[in-house]
Amino acid sequence: MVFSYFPGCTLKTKAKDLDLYTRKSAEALGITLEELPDWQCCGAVYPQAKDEIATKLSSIRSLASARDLGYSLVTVCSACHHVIKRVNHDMQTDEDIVLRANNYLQLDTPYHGETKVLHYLEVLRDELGFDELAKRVKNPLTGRKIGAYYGCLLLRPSGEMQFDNPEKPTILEDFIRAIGAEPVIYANRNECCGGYITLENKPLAVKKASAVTASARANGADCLITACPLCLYNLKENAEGDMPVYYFTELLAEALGVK
Amino acid sequence: MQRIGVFVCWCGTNIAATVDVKAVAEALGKEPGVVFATDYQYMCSQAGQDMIRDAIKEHNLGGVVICSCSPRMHETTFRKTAEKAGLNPYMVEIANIREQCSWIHKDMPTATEKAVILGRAAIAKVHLNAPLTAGESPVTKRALVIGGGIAGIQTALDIADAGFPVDIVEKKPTIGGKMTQIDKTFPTLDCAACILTPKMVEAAQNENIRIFSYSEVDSVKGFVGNFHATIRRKARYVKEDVCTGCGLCTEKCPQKKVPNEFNLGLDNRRAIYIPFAQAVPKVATIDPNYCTMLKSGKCGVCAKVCTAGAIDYKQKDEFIEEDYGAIVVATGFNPIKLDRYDEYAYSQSPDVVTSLEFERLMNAAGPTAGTLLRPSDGEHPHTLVFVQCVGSRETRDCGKPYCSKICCMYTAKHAMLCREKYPDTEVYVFYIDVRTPGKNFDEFYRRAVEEYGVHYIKGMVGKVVPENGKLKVQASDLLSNEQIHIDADMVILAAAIEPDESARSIATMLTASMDTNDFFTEAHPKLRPVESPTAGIFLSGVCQGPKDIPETVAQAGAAASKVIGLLAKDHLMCNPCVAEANELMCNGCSSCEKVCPYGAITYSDKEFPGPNRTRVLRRVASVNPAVCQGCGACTVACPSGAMDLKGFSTSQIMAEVDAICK
Amino acid sequence: MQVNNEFKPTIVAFCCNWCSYAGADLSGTNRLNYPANVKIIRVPCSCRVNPMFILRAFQRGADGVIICGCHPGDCHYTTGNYYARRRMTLLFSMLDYLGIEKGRTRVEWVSAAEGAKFAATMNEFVETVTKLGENKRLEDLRCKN
Amino acid sequence: MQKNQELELTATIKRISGVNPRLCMKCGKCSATCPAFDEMDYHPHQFVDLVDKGQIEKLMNSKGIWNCLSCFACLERCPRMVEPAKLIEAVRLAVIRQQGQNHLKPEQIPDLLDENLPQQAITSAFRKYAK
Repeated sequence: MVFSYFPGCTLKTKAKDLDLYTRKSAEALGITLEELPDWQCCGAVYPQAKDEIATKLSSIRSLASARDLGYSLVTVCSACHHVIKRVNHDMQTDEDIVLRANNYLQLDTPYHGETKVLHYLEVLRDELGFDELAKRVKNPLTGRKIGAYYGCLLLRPSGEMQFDNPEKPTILEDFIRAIGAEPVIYANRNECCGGYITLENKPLAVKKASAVTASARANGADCLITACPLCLYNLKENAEGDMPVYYFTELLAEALGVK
Repeated sequence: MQRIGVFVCWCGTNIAATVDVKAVAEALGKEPGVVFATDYQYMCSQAGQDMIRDAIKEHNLGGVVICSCSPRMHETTFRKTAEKAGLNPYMVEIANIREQCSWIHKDMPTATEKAVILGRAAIAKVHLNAPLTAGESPVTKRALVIGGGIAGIQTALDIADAGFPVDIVEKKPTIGGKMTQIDKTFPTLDCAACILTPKMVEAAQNENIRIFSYSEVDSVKGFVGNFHATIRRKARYVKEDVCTGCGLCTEKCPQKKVPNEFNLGLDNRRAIYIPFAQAVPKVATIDPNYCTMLKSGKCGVCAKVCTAGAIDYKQKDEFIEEDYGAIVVATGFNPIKLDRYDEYAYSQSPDVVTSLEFERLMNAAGPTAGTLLRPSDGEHPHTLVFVQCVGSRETRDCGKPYCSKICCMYTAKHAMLCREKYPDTEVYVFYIDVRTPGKNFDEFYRRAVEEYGVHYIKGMVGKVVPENGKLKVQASDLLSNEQIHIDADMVILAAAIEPDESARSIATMLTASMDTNDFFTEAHPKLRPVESPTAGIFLSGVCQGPKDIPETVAQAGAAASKVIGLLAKDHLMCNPCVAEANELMCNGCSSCEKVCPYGAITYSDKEFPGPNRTRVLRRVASVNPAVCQGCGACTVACPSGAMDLKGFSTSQIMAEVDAICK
Repeated sequence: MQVNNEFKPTIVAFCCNWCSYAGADLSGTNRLNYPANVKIIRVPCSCRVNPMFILRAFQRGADGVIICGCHPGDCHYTTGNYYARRRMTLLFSMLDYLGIEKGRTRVEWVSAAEGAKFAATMNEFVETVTKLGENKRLEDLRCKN
Repeated sequence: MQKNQELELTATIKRISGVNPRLCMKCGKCSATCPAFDEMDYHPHQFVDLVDKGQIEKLMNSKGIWNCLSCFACLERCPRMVEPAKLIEAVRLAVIRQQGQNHLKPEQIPDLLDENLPQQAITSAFRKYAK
């Protein structure tokens, strides 16, 4: 199994763990992740306005370069995945954006959304299979009660993300089961952690992150897992109380015995 | 060449004022084949009709053209006139020189010229007319009702009362449908079981009604008056005629952990069960998915305790073949699945329930014996939040674009009953609009607000978070423009209703049409609301669109009266203007079959003379004249020109085109 | 090019029995004028109109052909007008290719209640065809008497 | 603001957001689900309503546009697929695309930083608050 890999900026700095354990676990599972040459920042947020082209170009460059290499493009950061997946969707469906973006980029072959964009979780679920993953686990995390924190960006808008049922997702819970732990289902797992608002309105970020951890705690979670560095930051730094939060890849590496 | 007579009507001055009727008669008299042409003041009058009749006899006419008003007005009149004179009624053609000529033109030469051309076209057509005889088909005097809910029961009772035998086919072990699960009915608050169960018994005891419970319609063939159905009686592993319904087996069965669908999974039943005390037929049924005996061959407790000896583990599905003259669809509805609405925490908390589940929790025969208790801990709830329009009026894929129609009223009912029985409760209803068109409906809703103190809040619930034994409800109050937070004990979701999942396959089987929401389409939305466009298929209840119990019963009665009208006839007259396949030209391609909206075309292998005195077997189309409605779609779809429509044949229309363009 | 004011085009109108023919009757009942060169042929449904009829009309010297049926969704036979619409879309683009301008062919939905629409449609259609002038394409001169 | 300016602005908002506010059936689920509701003076359902009425200036002066978290809950849960989040973003763009109207300036950043803040947050904020 060979994929192109888009780590994203944060994974090279503040979220090195997310990147490191992704690579380690992939290696242990026989998944080859080839880092895309010359990738650029995805832009961190998807530009929703129909006349925003320039802010989508860096994602399109990465998508086109994955297409040229002939592999599906794997991301692991929720924000990168959200932006790249939605830009790709635009390149499949919005003729105006396709035309203007291609005119601007002047690629050798114009890009029309050919690349398949996968989140690392989707690779584990759909390409490897959670049953197979469970077989490869060396140190099952038996007895740990883990709350899955999805956040917003992986799930919504569900029509474009096509990731999981946006109100009743199961992929992270299935993942938690595969690594031998017990998933804790709580209602705020798909509610906002505060996101970038931590810079604009700290009290709001505190309120949102606290609501998530409170809901998880009330349902008996010992810790949370997430795929997003900003979620991790908000839940760790902004939420009241002291709920441990990990990248899902860290626990994966632990279960596979490669941490 | 036909001997044709032309009759030009003045219609008083209606035609004669702008059309020179004498000139028209004279001009048309010169057309080839015309042996007689005349004009008269009122052709439709007795004198005018006598004139036509006499002319037919006197001139031995083979075809008649009447230049007069629209055929929609008097075609039938003149056909009858011709028939009385011994001419086939379909040898009459009308040239519409009033509505489509004299009334729209002011200039006499222009109008006269056009009248002549219209007359010529009619003459050209009548030359190619062939005598047609309307066929007759016998009517089997028995009706089939698919679905045994209140709609099906009412329809069956009404048909049976008129003296015709009726079969009800119900897929569940008992008839009664959704209404059996309902506690009270709006706006009168009478008990649903008290008004429904007597009807169920009445149906069971009626000599004209046969009930096939735990059965499904496997196939339907035929056409109006002559349907042939195969009914599959699923094996219930209990002899229906032997079981006394004592219920001992359902108490002794060791398999206790089967979700009880009658209580929507809120409690458990045994593997052998009678859905509820008033079930009709009151016969036990073994659930093969849970019965240890059927699964592993070890157990047999029910057979041991059954003193009547009704248990039969070897029972197989049985098939019954029967003929019917009419079929009534009464397949009903289900609440939608709430998988995509988990923002309301339906799958996360047992205290979030659908309205139908809430009915069971309020029902004296329900899992809590009528005491409202929180499913999670059996405690008395104090704060209840009702959410309306869950999935209704929604354009997302997971929802339904229509209004489910019954939710506003049953929610008002639930809220009112809660406040009445438990005055210590706070009851909130979140609504987008409160829709209460119906007799005494709005008064009912207002009573909930004014007398019972139910809090109606215009807005929607956005999120329900189960936390520390409470349901934290986050919602909008649009009138005060606030986001409000309620710590509730129970949340009740008014889930949209959708047609039963069996509806689509039944529609396909019956060639009845459906809309995009899988509701059956009526023959005319205003004027034929209980008939399907397919002749002989009638609609009763929610299968046609959301409706409440009174409306369902009214429609059920209307459908029954249509069925009775049909079954009262010994024979059905068919429209003779139907399609016909020329078997020598047909290449068996199925193009016509695919476009036929009525399923009137079938294929069969027939022997034809081949070269050198051989016989060859070819697949050819044939049209069932009793089913064909004569639209002509097949005639155009046919690539070899084998399909033609009587009365509007290709050559006839071509002749009209030629006459007009000349 | 000189426009011949005297030119009166020959127009064949196919009307379905249930909606458009009744609509045409209604425009008569309401005395709504439309040109006399429109001649109506009654068919049970717009889906009965075979493309051959239209070719035949042009061959025999018609200058325009219009097909009227029930509104989409209102067909007496449920789906007939959809078939008509699809068939005519194909036929008309082929006719256009053969030089019979799009203005000479038309499909229109006229209900039994739309007498005024029927008259207005016919007026407009006759005007369009009159502007296009006599149709020469496809006309079979051997058919001329 | 002039009437025709107002009309033009409304048309721009509808065009760049791709949202048709007429689809709204005024159920208020967007505002019910909004996690930043208390921080907004105009709430998501009012964004839809005011864009429909062409009163964009009110929205441009509202603090709600800076507090939208872009969590897409309103957009996901709207029963009529109206997508209020896209309207809010379009109004915000209408503000920051004016000269000198950036809501976030680079010189503010050092004070906002802490050791663990991922730069993803800064990039996001710049994309949302500045041109």
